[in-house]
Amino acid sequence: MSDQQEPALRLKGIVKTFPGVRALDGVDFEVMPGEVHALLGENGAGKSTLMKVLAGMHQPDEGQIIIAGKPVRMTTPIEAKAQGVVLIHQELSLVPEMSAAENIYLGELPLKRFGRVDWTTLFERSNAILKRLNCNFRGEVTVANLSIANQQMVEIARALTVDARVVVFDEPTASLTDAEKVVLFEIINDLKARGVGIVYISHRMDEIFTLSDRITVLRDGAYRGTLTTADTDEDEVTRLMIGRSLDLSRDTAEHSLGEVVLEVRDLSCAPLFKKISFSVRAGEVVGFYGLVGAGRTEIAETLFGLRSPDSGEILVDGSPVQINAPADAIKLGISLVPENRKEQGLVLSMNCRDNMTLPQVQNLTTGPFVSSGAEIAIFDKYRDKLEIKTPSWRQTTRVLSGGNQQKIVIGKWLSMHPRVLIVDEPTRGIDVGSKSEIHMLLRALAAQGYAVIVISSEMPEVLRVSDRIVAMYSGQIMREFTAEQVTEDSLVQAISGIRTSEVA
Amino acid sequence: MTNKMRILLASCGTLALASAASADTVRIGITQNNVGIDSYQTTYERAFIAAADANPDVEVIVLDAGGDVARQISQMQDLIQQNVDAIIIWPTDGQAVVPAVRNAHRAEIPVIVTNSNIAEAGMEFIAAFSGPNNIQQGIYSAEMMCDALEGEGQIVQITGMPGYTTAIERQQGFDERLAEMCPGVTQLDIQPGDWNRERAQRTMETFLTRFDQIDGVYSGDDNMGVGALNAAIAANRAEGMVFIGATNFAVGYDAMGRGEYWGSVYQSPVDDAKAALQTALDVLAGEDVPKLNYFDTPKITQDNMEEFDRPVF
Amino acid sequence: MLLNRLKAGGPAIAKQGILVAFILFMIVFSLMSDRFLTADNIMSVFRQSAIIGVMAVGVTIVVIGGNLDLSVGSMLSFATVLVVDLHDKIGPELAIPIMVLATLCLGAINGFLIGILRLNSLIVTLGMLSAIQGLVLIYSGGQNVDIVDQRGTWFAIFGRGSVLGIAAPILIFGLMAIIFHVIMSTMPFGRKVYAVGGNPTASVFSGIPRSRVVFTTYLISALCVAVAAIILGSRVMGSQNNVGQGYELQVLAAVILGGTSLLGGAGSILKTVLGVLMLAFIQNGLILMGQPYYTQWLVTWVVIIVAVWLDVAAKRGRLFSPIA
Amino acid sequence: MSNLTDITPLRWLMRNPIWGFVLLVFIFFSLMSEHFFDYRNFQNILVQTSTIGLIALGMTLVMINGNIDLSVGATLALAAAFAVDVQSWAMFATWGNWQILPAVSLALLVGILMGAINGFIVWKTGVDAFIVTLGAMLGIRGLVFVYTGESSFYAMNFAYSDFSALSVGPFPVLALIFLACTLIVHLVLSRTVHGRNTYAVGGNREAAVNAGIRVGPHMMVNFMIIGFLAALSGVLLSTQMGAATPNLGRDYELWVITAVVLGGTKLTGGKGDIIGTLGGVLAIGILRNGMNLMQVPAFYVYVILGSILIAVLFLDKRFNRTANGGLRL
Repeated sequence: MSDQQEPALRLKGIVKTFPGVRALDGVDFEVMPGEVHALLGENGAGKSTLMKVLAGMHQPDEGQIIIAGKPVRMTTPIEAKAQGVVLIHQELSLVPEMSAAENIYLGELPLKRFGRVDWTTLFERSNAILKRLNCNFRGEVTVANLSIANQQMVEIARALTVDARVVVFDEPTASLTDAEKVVLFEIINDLKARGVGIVYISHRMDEIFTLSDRITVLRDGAYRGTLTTADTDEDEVTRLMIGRSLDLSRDTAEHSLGEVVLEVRDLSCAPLFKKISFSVRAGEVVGFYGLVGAGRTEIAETLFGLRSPDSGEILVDGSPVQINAPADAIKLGISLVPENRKEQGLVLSMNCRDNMTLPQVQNLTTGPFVSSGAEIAIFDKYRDKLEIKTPSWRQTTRVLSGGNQQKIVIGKWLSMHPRVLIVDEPTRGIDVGSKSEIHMLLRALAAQGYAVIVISSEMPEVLRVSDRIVAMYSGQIMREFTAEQVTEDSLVQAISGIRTSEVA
Repeated sequence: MTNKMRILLASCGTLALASAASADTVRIGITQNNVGIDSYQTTYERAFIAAADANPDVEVIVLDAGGDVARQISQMQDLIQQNVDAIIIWPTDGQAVVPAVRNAHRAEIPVIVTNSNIAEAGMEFIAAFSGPNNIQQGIYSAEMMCDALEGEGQIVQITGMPGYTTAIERQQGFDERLAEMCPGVTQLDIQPGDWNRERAQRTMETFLTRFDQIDGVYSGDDNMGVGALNAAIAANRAEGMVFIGATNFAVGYDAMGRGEYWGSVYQSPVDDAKAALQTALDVLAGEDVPKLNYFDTPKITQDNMEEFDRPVF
Repeated sequence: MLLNRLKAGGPAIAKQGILVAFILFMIVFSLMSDRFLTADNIMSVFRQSAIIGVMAVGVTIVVIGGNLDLSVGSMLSFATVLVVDLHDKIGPELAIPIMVLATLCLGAINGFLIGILRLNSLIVTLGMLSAIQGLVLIYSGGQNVDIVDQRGTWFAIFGRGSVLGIAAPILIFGLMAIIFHVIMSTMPFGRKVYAVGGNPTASVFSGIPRSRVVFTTYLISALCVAVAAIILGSRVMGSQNNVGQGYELQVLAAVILGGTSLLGGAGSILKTVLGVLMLAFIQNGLILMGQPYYTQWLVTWVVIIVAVWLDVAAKRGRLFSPIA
Repeated sequence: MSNLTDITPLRWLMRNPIWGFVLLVFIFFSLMSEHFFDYRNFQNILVQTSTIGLIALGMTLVMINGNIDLSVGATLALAAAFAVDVQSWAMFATWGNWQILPAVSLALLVGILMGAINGFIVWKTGVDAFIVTLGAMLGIRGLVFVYTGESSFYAMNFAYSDFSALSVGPFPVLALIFLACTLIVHLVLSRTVHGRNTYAVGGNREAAVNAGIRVGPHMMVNFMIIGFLAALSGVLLSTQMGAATPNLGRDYELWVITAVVLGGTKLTGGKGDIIGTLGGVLAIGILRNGMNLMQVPAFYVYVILGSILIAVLFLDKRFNRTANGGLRL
């Protein structure tokens, strides 16, 4: 970055307070044209608030926003966009029943007289954008019929409707697989080459180090510093972010493996997966790695009684079992921590304790009444064990951080003393500090004798926690690796459907 | 083969007969107010169908508006569309059906209004009205109330469903006659009971709390009157209280027999229905029918109740 | 920080919006009419609200479970007509159980369509509202039904009797409210209803039999209607075919006024009781003040919106909605 | 603007099962009643359908928004009362037939105002529209009774009720107004920015906010549209009656919602269209008309309508099952 160049966007001393909270406390930030500037911070550090200020959804109480040298005021997202600032949201912000083109131009559909939509122009322009993004679908398609990755593309296409100066990506890869990420990174590099300033928010260190030029860190709403990516490393960034170092190495402490607890033989459920066979031993962590849609979640759901398999056998402790409902699975000691915490894992309106004891509430009774004492005992035990940070069991789970929410879900199943714990995307949307805690927890659980299955789309995660890794592609198991055998290359090949000779 | 032929011929014969017969029968359509809301209307409907069945020359199309004016207007349209010989209408609203009646009149279908009359503006379009005189019934009730209280006292009134003609007319007749006949009787309050015994009971309970002295209660029909009576008995205040209703129901008749209920207006749905059908037939026969055919709805009190049969509803 | 306190479910007076509103109303009415705060009047209002109250208990549970029940009005007509009609034909000792069973069957149909087949509850119960009204009319042939011997039947105790000076309907209402409050707040079943209403998917992922729970809420709703029908039939000793018409909306209004969220997962039976009493006191108070009956509709309009608004505002920590 | 590619009639019917149903009952009644398949009967059906139909048009917008309006029946009654009463105001006494003009205008304005009140409350308080309009349903009915003093108003002027009997060529004017409104609302919903935003707000409110759509005022406009249409429906109904009754429109909200849901609009918002709604109101209109002509006893009509509603809902769920891939939830 040459110094004489004007920043594409500059924030000076931004302060934003909400009743009782100082969400942003004098934050400075700038992004140069043609630069990828990563913004880092734990959940609650103020990233989202900063982004909303940028997108015109919040007004800062103090400070200045300077675009191309001129101070501006932006009171609506439309105004922000007109200034060339575009925000790509973390949660997909699309209307499923509308066409891709309408979604791309949502809020600013081209007009004819009498408020009519100018369909010709709309489709022309949006198709041009989609073409530029190498998308293999057209603007006329209804968004609900698109895959998640393509929906993400629609989201990204919004950035190209104006001559963007700055594009903000808020966790864009949260729902993308590695292969899809590659496409996204190409787009970002393309934007960059055209002199657009990119703000990139992510929890994933590997992405940040591949992609960014500079890194700015926020903590507790305050600016902590800006680093040049080439001159720093993960450890320094992490320390800036959470105030301490993290042990990122794999826990190699050996513990003995027990008997096979769960075995699956030729399990099929067309068209989701076919002929799946694997086994898990007590004390073992088996990682399932593959693209979204490879059938991993669906296998977990089948094991948990949420789907009926077409054929095949499930054996627990060597004897075949029938699992027709989650209650059956629970009885057999199989637990599932689902991939979508908020939709599948928790009843957000309920408090921590009630969520944790939900599966066994029928049995926690004295007489006909739920025994509050027994419930609190369970909650206290797992709060301590899992180090859940919450002021009281009365706290509704809605307000907890992602990491603590995930621990409540894990605690819910541990308190049932399962034999097999299936964990689907355990750290999605969870910040770096909590992520590493959850990884250590999974290892520790295995050491205590649980059979653990971890489903993940993040390679570092699978590599860190697993004793064995099962690679899946399109509903089939491609290969199994032991932790010693596995290399990143062979793993990527396996999940892309490339069969290699079975060499160690 | 021959068998089949015979059957075919036979059925042709019946068909021919049937159509020959239908040339002489008259088709009369009726659209009622709200069958099922109370026994009066249901009994009316049964009596009407029974009367029609008894007459081989009459074919009836029986419809019910469910209390909805708009639906009644649709039904009028449907009946005009079928080109019936005459239409009998029990107006859901005396005012609002006038244009529909006018349309029938224009289509040269005679309209007979039954039970409660339509508004003045519509009188020129109807062939005849047949039914009780609701205003007169209100007047009767007021007179009975006056007699019972001997011209002095405080009363409350529980009316039918607000906004419906019958309720409005009875209240009107009662209020006017009472004011004129015995100024010594004051009306403390008027609240609706929606033709519903339980709601009337609740209304009466509130009256009882609110007023220390209630000498008489006028209810828009006996069903509500008995509800009011129940409330007074439960509060131990029924003694000496005068209950007067209208449309004598079986429950009211029985209460009268026990001496708890003072009086009512005797109105037979069977007479009502028969009168309506007969009026329609008279009109169709070209007879000179008077515009207003009120059938008699006498006062019924504890004193003369032996003269009347116990109502069937 | 107030925001956090409110969110955390801490004790805040604003959360008790309905209670505050209730007390305010009682004060205003007692100033306007000296009859209002008399023992007689209060007892009479309690007694009058018993029927709606018992039904509201059932509907609250359905709503906490994330559904609606608009069929309770015509179900009440059905149950009342049935029990009164059978009373004189086969005697109350058989009439009551048969009526309860028949009403539970209707509840089971609701439960099957909504709980098992997962059809939308608003539309299903709307359809049932119409269908059951038709059933009642077909059953009774459109005739009113009456109990002839009103004084001599023990059936009278439910609507007209009293224990220790407290009218039976009040006792039944109180008992139903307490029983179901205890079930909902302290028993496993209650916990499951809250869970299913709060997040049906997560409940299934926790091994809760969602279909069965929803099914059961409709059975409870039907049971409450049956109990209400016993009070109503006994109180009136007769029934019209449309006796329950419009009750569904009054009941729903009471439930909403009690702060139960239509989204499911939150609500309380005791607060519903407050909602029921508040509506009853509004009606009663306005009549005592000599207002025409339609004034109560206008007042109810304002009260419902203000009460729910305060409730919603307390939950989000600001008075006005943040949406632009 | 859904998929433009390969829509066969069969697939279209699968997506709009209500039109299949309309076709079915149409054929059924044509065979069963000699009076049904008749040009004049079709006119009747259209006129009878127009009342519920007009409101259903507005309800479609409001429900696609993810809201609901239970107060339409009361609004209809209030507008009808104004339309009839204002004609007789002394200040318009010399206007002759023109006195209808201010009366109708005022009635429509009142409807828009009621809608605006509902919309404003929903916008500013964030209280669920179901609750807001449930309150308004009682309150506006209260206003009707305050205004009318419990009795019916009637129009002195027969010109007013003659309007309802007018025809343009073979089409009754009431049916024409309904069809014209249907076309307009259809175009608004499918072709204009406001209409497209209606889907956006209902389909993903967060996304709509992010895209800079002013959700609050947007919803308020739709409430004003339904207020207007309910008032128009009330005015047209009052021309058929030459009068306005205070109980007019009771329970209409339930039938309107039924029709709209039958037409495939989702209660959760984001999905639905006017073509489906037209099918929904016609289905109810034809059923009612046909059952009248066949003299189905009133008691059975309730059962039949209720059962059909549930059955169509069931079939719709079968045909348009959302793809959760056989997950047992």
